[in-house]
Amino acid sequence: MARAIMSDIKRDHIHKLLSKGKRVDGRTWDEFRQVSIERRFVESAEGSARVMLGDTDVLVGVKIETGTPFSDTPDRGVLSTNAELIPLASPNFESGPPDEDSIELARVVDRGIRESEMIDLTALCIAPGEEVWLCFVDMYVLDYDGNLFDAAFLGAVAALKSAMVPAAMNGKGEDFPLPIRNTPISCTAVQIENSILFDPTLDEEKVAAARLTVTTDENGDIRAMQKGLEGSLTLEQAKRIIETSQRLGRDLRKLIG
Amino acid sequence: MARAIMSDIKRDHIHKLLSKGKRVDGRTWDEFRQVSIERRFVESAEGSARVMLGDTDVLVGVKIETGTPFSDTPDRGVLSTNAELIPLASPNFESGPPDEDSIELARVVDRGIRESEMIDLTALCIAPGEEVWLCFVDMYVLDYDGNLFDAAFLGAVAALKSAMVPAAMNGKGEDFPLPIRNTPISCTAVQIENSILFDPTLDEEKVAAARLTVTTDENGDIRAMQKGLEGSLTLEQAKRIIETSQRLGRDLRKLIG
Amino acid sequence: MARAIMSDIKRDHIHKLLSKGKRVDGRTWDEFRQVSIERRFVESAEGSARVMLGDTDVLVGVKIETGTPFSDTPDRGVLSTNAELIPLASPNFESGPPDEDSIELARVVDRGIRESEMIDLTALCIAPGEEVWLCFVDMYVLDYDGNLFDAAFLGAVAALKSAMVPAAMNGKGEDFPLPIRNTPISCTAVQIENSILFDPTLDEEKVAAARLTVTTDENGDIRAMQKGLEGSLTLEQAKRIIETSQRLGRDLRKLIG
Amino acid sequence: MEGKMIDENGLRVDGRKVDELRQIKIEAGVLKRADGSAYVEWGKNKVLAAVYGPRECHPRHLQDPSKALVQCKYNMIAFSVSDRKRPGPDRRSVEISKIISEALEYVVFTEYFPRTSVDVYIEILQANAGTRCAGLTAASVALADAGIPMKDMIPSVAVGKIDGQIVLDLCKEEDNYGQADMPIAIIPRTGEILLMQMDGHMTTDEFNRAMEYGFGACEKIYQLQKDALKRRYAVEDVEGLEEDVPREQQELEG
Amino acid sequence: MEGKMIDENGLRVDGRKVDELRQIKIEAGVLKRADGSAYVEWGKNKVLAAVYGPRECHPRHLQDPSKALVQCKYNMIAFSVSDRKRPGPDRRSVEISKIISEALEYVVFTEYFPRTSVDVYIEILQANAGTRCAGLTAASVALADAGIPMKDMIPSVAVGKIDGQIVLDLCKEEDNYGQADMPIAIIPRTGEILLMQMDGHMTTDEFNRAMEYGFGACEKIYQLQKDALKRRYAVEDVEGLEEDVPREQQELEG
Amino acid sequence: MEGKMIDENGLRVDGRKVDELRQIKIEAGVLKRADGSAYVEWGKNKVLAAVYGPRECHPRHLQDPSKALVQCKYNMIAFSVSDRKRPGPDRRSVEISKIISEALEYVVFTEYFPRTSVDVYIEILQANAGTRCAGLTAASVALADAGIPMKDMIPSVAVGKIDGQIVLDLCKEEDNYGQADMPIAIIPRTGEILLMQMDGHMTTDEFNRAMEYGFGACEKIYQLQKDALKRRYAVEDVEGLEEDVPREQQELEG
Repeated sequence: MARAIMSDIKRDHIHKLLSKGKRVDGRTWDEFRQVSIERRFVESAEGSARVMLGDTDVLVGVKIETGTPFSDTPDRGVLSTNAELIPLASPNFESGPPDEDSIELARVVDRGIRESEMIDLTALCIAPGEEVWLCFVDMYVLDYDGNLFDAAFLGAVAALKSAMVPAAMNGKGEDFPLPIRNTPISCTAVQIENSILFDPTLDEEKVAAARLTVTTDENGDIRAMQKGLEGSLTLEQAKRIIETSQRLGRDLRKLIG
Repeated sequence: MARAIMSDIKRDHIHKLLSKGKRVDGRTWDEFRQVSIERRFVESAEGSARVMLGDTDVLVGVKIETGTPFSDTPDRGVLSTNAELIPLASPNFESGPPDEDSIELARVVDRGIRESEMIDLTALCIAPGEEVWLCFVDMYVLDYDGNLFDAAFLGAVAALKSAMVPAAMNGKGEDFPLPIRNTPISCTAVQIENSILFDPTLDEEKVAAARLTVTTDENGDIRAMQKGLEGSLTLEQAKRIIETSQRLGRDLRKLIG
Repeated sequence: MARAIMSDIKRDHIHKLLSKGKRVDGRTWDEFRQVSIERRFVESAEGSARVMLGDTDVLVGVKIETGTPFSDTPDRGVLSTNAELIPLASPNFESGPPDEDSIELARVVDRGIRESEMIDLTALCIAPGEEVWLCFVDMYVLDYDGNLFDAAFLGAVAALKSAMVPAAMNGKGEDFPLPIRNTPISCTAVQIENSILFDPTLDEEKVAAARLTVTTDENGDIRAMQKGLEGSLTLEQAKRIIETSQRLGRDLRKLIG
Repeated sequence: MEGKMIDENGLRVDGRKVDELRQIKIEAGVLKRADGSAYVEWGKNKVLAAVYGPRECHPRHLQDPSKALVQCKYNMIAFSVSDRKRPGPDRRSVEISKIISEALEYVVFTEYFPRTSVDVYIEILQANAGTRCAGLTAASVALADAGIPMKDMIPSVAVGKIDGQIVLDLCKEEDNYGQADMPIAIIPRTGEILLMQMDGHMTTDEFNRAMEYGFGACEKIYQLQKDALKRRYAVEDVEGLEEDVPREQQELEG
Repeated sequence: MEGKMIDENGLRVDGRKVDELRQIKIEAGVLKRADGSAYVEWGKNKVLAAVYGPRECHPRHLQDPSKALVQCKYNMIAFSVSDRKRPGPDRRSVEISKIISEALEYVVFTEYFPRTSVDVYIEILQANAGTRCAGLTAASVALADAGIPMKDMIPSVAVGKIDGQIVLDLCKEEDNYGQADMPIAIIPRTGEILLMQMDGHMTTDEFNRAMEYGFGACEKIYQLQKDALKRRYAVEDVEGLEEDVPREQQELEG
Repeated sequence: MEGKMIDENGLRVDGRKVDELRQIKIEAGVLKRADGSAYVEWGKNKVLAAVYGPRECHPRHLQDPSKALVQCKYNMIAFSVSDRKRPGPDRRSVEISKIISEALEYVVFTEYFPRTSVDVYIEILQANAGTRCAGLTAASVALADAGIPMKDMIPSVAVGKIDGQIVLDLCKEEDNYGQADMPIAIIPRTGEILLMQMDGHMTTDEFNRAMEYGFGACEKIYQLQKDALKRRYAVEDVEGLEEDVPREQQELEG
């Protein structure tokens, strides 16, 4: 996706405020927007959550089916993560197969979940090498006002934590919750003229030079990172983002419960 | 497909005649063009028919193979209907995967056949849940002069009625005709400045506001309908089209035999 | 692919030399460029060869896996040939699925290998109707300076002759070389203003009227031919190309060993 | 299942009468980025519609120099149905997108905006029979919310047949065992039919009854559409100043 | 099957001699919408060809400012072969389309129509070996029927080898057990070869014999092509007035 | 595999120390057709990079009137890995192409060439862990070889964790059992980080150690990049006259 264009006036406005240490919406540099999470929004999904991060609105659903495992992990369930930047959510999103932006989003969320070992995939094996539970996480952006990474990640984690494995319907005993071992949280910051801003709005993203997403686990350890955009970060900036993510992650984790 | 453009002169000509209750080719409002049906045109198909409706020319073939049933209908054969608006047939048809016009055509024909229960799909089961007969109806438009819906439907019905299930070749006993229970007929009319015209030519379609296809069974009951185009129909117009379709359907059914 | 455009000056230069019986790089009409073959260039392939024909550079790899045979040849292994004209190799190659040029290239190479019965596919059957060896030949053009057909064919033949069937890894006994019965060679010539030139460079291809590729076996018999481009050949020209290909094939075969 | 879907009191599996609609909730202006939007809950259906435009038409060869194109994309999200649906359009959604586009094109004053496109996106978040009608109903409200000049809004509803009886607005459980399904969309003021499909088995009398039910229901749905818009405007009046800020910001973006 | 395909009298499975063509029927001007068309029955092959153009070339970046493009699409319909073929181009049809396009480009005076495209569509309705030759033969007639200025028509035929013998125009049964197949297309007047492919096993002598058979057969096919055009024009003379009406109507459409 | 990847002497499966790079060989200017190119052997990785441009940007709607686009395509060839990879981009290569494009865009003076595209192709001929870093390292050299004005070259390397220890430049065998992998790319002169990804499990201390190793290694790789370019120019000086001939020919092609 070509990055959306922004008027010079607006750009100058953001820069001018930043030079005074301020953000357009009055937040501090390390402050997230209002977060709301509505679990089980969609009944047809085994788990779901709708997350609002300010005006960014993401709906995540989890579908769980039986299927065959990958041949190199015969005793583990399968996690599959997909993101859809549907054109309903932004004038800059287009119809069609996932583009590089939705692929990056899906893969960054996927790595955060997978590398934190959030789900005990071994508990999703039914018959080794033959039948396992397949777990599809589909993330739909409904309204786009910046920081999709964190909104989608919160939605995915909340949806997974709300999900029941439909064992009864499949003749596999009683339904049970997805086996969750960890609650990872991702925090994303951007660098704009050497200022660091967490949870950027769309306008802030448009003027940002570099982006860093840091996913941490309950111990505060790093489980995944992704630097993005065409600009650079210094090592000090990276370290500051990591430390702040560890701190902010603790607060966000409480919201997920 | 963007609808083909037509010159104002020609459009005016059609409108002027219509205001006098006449059509360009001299037919009455409820009169079909000359219909010709050539069965078994293609030997490599299990059934086939080439239908000319005036200058509209459609070739339909039926291929029948063994395969697995859908999991929710383990004891029924499978019917699959596809339409190809190949660029040979019109300067406005383009190469490539089925567009919305060919998909609509295929689905309307499919519903007419399926909802009238024309084929006894239960008689196409070989081994429940394991092996059934798959029945592919492929409709190719060879020359396009309007009213593809009825030409394709006539072709599909004639081709299905001519089809033999290739049991011997598949080691399943003797060949037998496809089990047919009903002969549905579709009739299509367009509304042009509140006139109703059946079996529209391409020129009539170009100036039409709305289109209605009504598929009826041997009792005259309605089995499928599809309203199309960007214009409207009154309830009275709809009723008149339905009643006329029931009447015309009886005549067309005789051609199929 | 639209054929690349060439300046009139350069075109005239080639034509002028040709009228004196000369080629731009000083070769005779039936002389190949320097050929170099580097076998086993890629360790991750079961067989591979990198072929330089002058500045044309083609890398061919052979992957061998177990799989199911085609239903009409239950006791034979499967050969699958694919060519990729990757955009790294030429400003005129584009990303995306194989276009008509790469499909023609792959199919001409495939026919030469298949029709010469180079590989004993019956020796690649593991369990008739159930499991056979699948042999994928992938040809990547790395630098394009004309005559891809012969460079790719040489690469494919050399790669196949270097390939080991990975039986041990698949629990099917000891590894063994691909069963080779024949060493076919293809020779390609172009016609430019009624001159015949073998192994054309890219510049020569750009001004060529017609192209003929002749694949011969160890007896000098013809196993495959493909005429290309929008121009014509006389019967005499065709015969001369065939005879010369038989002769040149003997020399090239020695390089393959 | 014959005879089981309507009980001795004439009530259906969810307690409704034969000519009774499911509960319908319509909300206009629910999205920030879209030029217009609406959310519809219709029984267990959850549907979101958004409108962008009139805006430049892509691809350009589709541009019509005499009018705007109305291009609707109807889509079911992956987890809106019991078996996960692979993302991307299937043949069913292509057909539905086409007939909804045609219906909407009739009411939009397309000649006001030549060469442009009015893009309508319908996302089915949760599906429970009747999604195309809920989607078209939502799309009309979203168009109005976007301020697109139009003749009128289009309410839509399906009429079906179960246990040999004509029945309004089938829910999923009924639809699974239904004998006919007929989605329609009309302009209540003029009685014009803009969308009509049918599959199943109906006599002429049954068709007439079905149209009676359908026309009556569309009147009610139309009222709900208008109410949603009124509530939206009322809110705007109250919160006018606050709401204006983001609007101005959007203009700055050019 | 060695030795079974040609009997003691030198006759083939369908009774033909080794250098005998199957029955060929060519009809020009068989479609109404196309600018030119032809239908060919060749043994059990049934082939339809249509020509549109010269017309605007799409996509535009393919336009050649110095000449027209000749773009042929060869296609087998789904039920033209014993196992249903999935619609859409496969690798075989892409290759055949390319070599037929190249052959046709040679005879069309493309420099008369810069920036345009001459689109040729070949549909194989029923396939029985030799479809590319039948298709190219039909396409030539369709181009002439469309009034496209061209050097000459191109007849095409395949020569094969069965039971160790060179044999003209293999039918499907022969092709299944054939030892070689060589489709060619030539201009009989000049002897120029425009299409030539071969796969199988031939000695140089066999190749020479095959070319003899092929050149001879192309002369005959060329005559059939000319006859088809003559019949077409003869019909037009008689029915001239009637035929003119739709032509005028087409012009009215702009 | 815990505890088996590093032996009692602190040596790894291939005998390297924890902060030791694999053998790296860089060659510039290895392809004739490309405007710039480089070949990198990095342990058992074999990587080719080519640059075309600045040239007209396709599709045109992507053109930026203020600068050039840097469009990188990273691709693994079918037989570069142990299981054959189907040709064509997969999700992994789309993501890698994106982040490499972003890194390269930072160093190219894109504002010098508005509306154009600088196309970078990275082909992984043989893969053995760390291919994106080897690819980006090669791409920088290819850009320089193409004479594209740029701020600096970008060396890249991955740092990982095995047996609980931070380790530089994992090979495939280590990667299969690794506990973390962190590819980075920096500008050594300024210390700016242009690419950074991580997956696995690292404490903050481990991250700091990893960055130390990574920054140190990038210095060395940067030196190899510069050496490769120097060798390339040195060769050009000697063989200058010969080399000039094909260059002139290329110009003639327009």
